[in-house]
Amino acid sequence: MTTFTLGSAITEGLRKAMEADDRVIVMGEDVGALGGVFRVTDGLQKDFGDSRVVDTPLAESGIIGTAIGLALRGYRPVCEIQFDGFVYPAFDQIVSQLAKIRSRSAGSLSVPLVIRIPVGGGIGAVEHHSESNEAYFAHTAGLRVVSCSNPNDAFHMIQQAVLSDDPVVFYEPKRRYWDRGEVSPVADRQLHQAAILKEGSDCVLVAHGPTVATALAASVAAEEDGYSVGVVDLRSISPLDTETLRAVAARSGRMVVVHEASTFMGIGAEIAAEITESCFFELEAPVLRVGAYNLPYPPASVEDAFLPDVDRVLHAVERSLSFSEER
Amino acid sequence: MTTFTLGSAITEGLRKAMEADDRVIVMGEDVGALGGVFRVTDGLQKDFGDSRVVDTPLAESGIIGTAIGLALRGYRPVCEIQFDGFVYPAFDQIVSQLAKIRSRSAGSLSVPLVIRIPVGGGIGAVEHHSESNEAYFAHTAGLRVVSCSNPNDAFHMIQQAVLSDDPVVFYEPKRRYWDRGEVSPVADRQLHQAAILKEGSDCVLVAHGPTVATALAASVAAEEDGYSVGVVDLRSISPLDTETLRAVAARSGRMVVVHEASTFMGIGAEIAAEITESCFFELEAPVLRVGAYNLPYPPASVEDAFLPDVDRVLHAVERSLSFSEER
Amino acid sequence: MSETHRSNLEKWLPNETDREGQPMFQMLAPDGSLTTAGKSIGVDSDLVRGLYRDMVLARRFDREALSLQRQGELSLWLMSWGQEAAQVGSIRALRDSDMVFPSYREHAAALCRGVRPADLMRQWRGLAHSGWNPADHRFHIYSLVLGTQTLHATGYATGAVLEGSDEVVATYFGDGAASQGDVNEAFNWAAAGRLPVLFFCQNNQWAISTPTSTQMQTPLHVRAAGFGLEPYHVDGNDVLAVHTITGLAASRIRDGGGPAMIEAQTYRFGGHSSSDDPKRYRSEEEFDLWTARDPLARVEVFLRTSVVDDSFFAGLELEADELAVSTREACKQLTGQTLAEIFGNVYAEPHPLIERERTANAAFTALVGGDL
Amino acid sequence: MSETHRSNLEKWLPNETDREGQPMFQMLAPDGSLTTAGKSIGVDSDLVRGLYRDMVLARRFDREALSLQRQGELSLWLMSWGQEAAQVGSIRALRDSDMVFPSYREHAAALCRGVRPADLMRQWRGLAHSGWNPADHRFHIYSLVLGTQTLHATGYATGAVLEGSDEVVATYFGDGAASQGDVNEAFNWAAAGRLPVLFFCQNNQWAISTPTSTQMQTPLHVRAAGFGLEPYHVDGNDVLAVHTITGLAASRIRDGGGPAMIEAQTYRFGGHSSSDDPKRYRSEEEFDLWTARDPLARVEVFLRTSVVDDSFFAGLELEADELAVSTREACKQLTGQTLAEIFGNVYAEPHPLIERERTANAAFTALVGGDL
Ligand SMILES: Cc1ncc(C[n+]2csc(CCOP(=O)(O)OP(=O)(O)O)c2C)c(N)n1
Ligand SMILES: Cc1ncc(C[n+]2csc(CCOP(=O)(O)OP(=O)(O)O)c2C)c(N)n1
Ligand SMILES: [Mg+2]
Ligand SMILES: [Mg+2]
Repeated sequence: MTTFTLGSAITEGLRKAMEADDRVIVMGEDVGALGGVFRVTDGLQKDFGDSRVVDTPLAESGIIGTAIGLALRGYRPVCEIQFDGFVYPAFDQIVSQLAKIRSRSAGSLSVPLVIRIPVGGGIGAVEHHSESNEAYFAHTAGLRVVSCSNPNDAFHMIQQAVLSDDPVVFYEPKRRYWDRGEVSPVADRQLHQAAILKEGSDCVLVAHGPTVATALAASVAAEEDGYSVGVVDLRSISPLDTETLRAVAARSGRMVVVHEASTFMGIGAEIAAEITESCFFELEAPVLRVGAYNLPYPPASVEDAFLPDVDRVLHAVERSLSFSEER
Repeated sequence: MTTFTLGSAITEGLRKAMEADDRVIVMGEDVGALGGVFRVTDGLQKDFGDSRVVDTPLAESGIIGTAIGLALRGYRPVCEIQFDGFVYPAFDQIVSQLAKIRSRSAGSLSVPLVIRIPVGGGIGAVEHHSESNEAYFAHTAGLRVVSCSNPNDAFHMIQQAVLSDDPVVFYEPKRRYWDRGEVSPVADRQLHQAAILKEGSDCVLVAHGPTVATALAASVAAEEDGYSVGVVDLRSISPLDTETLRAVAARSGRMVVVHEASTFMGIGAEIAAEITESCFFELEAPVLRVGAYNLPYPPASVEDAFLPDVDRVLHAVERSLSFSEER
Repeated sequence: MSETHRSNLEKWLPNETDREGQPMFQMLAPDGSLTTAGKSIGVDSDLVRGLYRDMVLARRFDREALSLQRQGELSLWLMSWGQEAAQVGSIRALRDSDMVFPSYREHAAALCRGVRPADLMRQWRGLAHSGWNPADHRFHIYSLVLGTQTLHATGYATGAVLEGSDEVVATYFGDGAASQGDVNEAFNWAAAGRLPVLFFCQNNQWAISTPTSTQMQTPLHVRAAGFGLEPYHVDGNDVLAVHTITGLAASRIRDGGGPAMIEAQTYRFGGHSSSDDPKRYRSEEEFDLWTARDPLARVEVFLRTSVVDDSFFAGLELEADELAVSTREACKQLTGQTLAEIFGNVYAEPHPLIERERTANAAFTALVGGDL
Repeated sequence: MSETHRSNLEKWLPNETDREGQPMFQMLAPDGSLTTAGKSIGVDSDLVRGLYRDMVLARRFDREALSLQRQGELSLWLMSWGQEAAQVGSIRALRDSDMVFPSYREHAAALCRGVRPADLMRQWRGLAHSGWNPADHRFHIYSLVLGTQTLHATGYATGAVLEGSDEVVATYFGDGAASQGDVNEAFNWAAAGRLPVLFFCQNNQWAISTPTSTQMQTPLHVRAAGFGLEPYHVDGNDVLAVHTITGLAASRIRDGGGPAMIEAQTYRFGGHSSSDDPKRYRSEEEFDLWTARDPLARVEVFLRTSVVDDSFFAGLELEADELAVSTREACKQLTGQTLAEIFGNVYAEPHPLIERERTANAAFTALVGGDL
């Protein structure tokens, strides 16, 4: 096993995907000579040439719209959106075109296209550079939305995303780009499957992308207080691996969902509604949500208080545990 | 009391708002001589002139972007988006600009702007003309999202929306435009308040816009089967009137949310998560959701089977009731 | 097309002016007489007959579809009435292998590409979101979100360059759509990359109730030139002029001349759609003015006074009648997918939520089939 | 500006050509000598001194801000280094009452509008999303989502027309932003409505690592003309030329001449931001080539060889040093809002969810203040 940072694991995954299929084209703003602002495409243009690693004009709708045209021709474009907050100009091309072409054509056209989005906060960035917008795309039928939390997943999931014949929104947790980890040669699960990172009998934490590390840390802290708290990494936000979620919820009876996006209408709401319906009699407490407050992402100076951290997660776990006591 | 169709009630509400404040400007595609494709602005250009009722170039981002400029100058623009499916080109201007200008300026700038969107299906329309996209905007902090279901609310809510110093996304239920109803001279509640249309001891239905009539019909049908089923009209989707929702959920112990949008990540998920957390011990059954299936809006020939109807609502009510029996 | 032939043609354009005094290209005057350019460039009578036939059949089909809508057989219809020359003249000047990304009113062009009347009506009968497989006709499905298809065409053309193919990728859009960011991004993207895209705007003077004057300050072909697209301005109701210009533009693109934009001046004789009432926003005078420029009438005059005899018209009349009948029958026989089938359209790969809802829907359908 | 004065100026432009041979306007050559146009138009020495002072102070402030970033006092800084003439020359030619919608690099322009150094750094120290109240300076907050502000300016200008005001609404954006749909929609919207908008593009040759040649086929002012905007092309490193052209364009707009677009050729001497390394994508040669066109150097030469004595420079040096010191102090004294306060920024009217979370957050903060 070799170790990679999460960012370089994606670079290597992209390299493998491009070697395996010359219809794979990487495109976006500054992905060529610069290698992207996070250097995720670093070296790819040197190795594959500027017709397969393309610096585009500065227009997100144009990036996705032209990539759709390429995909309709049989290519498999991988588009980079420079920062989460800059995907919105492409929103129509993503939700009305990309997501729908297959169903609009009654299944006769497929658009294998990956949209890579560095996501989330915690890096002290200025406005529009720290957003978590997965809920918009998860609510859009026709898209798949995935989120990687560690180098091994990053390496395999990006390749699985490129191989998928469906459009995939691929989230990369900015503040974890530099996390190191081992990368195994073969993928251990499919793109839409969640991963149980830790079993827990008292409560289970559900997280994705940047908050998985937060959940793991909280779980350790909870152990010191004598609680067994499990951790599930969603990996796929749409579709959700409800089977796995139901199983862990049924076992522990308590669940807390942790994500960076605002809680209101966030993925935590869907999980809570879904799990409550399917595990109503097994739940000892309502599924609780820990997310950002329902404000536009604030200035960096207060982002630590804004984002869910170990303390807020532990607080939610305690609230969850307190329910049955009341009963 | 005079009676109006829902559509003409909005026309009258707009007229009142324009008479009350000459900074109110109506703008959009074909809102002038044509009066809009649904004739909601019919006659307004004749009465207020073409500098206050403006036919714009055909560009949604331009419509919202320039309206923001007008609002920054002290005007109160009311923008019409011709159909739900055509709001996405303006998505960036709405979620990154309109929704955030106030918080970005630490509260020093306000952008009183109303976006009117004819919404939903059931009118046998072609693609992109039947969508329910309230979840995208409800998940966006900085916006208010409201939905009217009857002429009286339409008349008063549009005026309250125009009076609000916050940006408001105002949904108009297409298939109810021609419903007639009485309009009272004064508003009976504030913009963000839900309305309990009917109390119910066995279960309560929560709906908004086009599905309120569906819920009322289902409640009548349920009565014939001997069940007392209440109905709440949300009216405001963001913020939610959780106080009212909690009260009715606690009273009946069972709640079913009905909307036209896909259930996955829809407003029903938020209500289920929120109510389960706050009424965990009062609930006899999980909050259930009845919405569209998680597909892009299908061809009109199958929309009746796609949209939640009385049967599907009753089915959900029965499922809800069946829970406690199991217990 | 040879270099010399091209420059021969080029020296003729523009030779006429439109209502705003904008120079534009014309070969066949509204009265059916050839312009000087028309005379010296010359016309192939077989070609004219073919183009005329295409237009007559397209108009008849369109009229039949509208009457089907009036009788409730179609939920909506967007008429191509009046724009036959712009569509037929352009599509016939392209190779059948050239990919086309239409908007939603290109019925005449679609018919020329062999799209069956039934397939053209499927979407408007509410049975589907599209009617044909683009691969069968090198004609993409209609795009109703204005202007989006121009970016798809631009990306598709990028692929052509990567493969060193000499194809031209054409895309149709309207005067109103030209105000959308996407169309302008496509202009810029294609120009910056010198991609083999042919942008074809049918300027039919109106976007629903909004006149072109509200949309733009300068003629669209002037704007396009500013981006670095090779601009052409043509009488869109003159099928010969449109055919010549499109052939010229396409050959230039094929030879690596970079993207081009053709603005065809035409008119939407009908309402925006079957549910629109144009009387609310435009005058009888304007309608009459454009009727005098009818794209079919002038060709009929030209043909009658020159190359063909009555039997040609009689035969064509008959053919059109048959098309109308078969169109009507085909329309009524159209069937769509069931919701159960539609669950299979959304994703290429397995999707748990879709599977679950497919099952739930089946169970529910069975249930309500019985008693609730 | 009088009609005659205007036409006097107009006959001089364009008088030079840029690297691509595009005609552009210049008054002060890189070597500090006046061009023929410069000579005949003439220069007001007080004005030159004032503009030079603005540029020197702006550059010194920018340099200080960058060093503050290097020392960790700012989290990020986007340098205006090299673009002083484009910004100072343009903003000084507008009336203080003309509203301005900047992008995010317009520090020199902001300083001219009286925005305090501290307020300019607030956002980049991570304390806020903006630094000042636009009403105080007729200078809108920075827009980081590229091009969006051009539509805001266009809408703002619509209001000016409604009120019959003779103000000009100016908006700054970059060569890269010009590829966005929003900017092109704004060009078209302003042109179609003949709105009093002055679009000012600082073409600094780069959009992060992407050269202008990747963004567009034709010069931006050529594209703008295609839309119907009055186009101007100027040496953006010649503060006199920029000032003259902007004055010209503004007076034309004020007199109802319709919107205009100025493309100013300049260069971003630094990286895109404090975290960018331009060596990855551009050459030393290019940097040197533009250093020879430094916007300050040429004015200094001009001033030394003509109007002013050393005391002026000594005094200015002193003033700049003081600005640097006060900037540094002000930066360190900056404070931001607490999260608790930020809950109050989002909505103008009561909002139950905000209230609930504000309370929850307060309770939680109290809690973790103590022991969890
Ligand atoms: C993005 C978008 N906005 C609005 C509409 C609604 N709409 C449908 S057709 C139309 C007018 C289009 O005019 P034009 O582009 O000139 O094409 P034409 O109908 O004249 O052929 C409008 C506003 C749409 N389909 N897409
Ligand atoms: C919509 C959007 N996409 C991407 C970005 C990321 N980004 C920030 S600055 C920049 C380059 C801008 O270049 P230009 O417009 O020439 O302005 P300059 O930085 O040269 O002043 C990019 C791509 C952004 N801010 N907004
Ligand atoms: Mg049109
Ligand atoms: Mg630049």
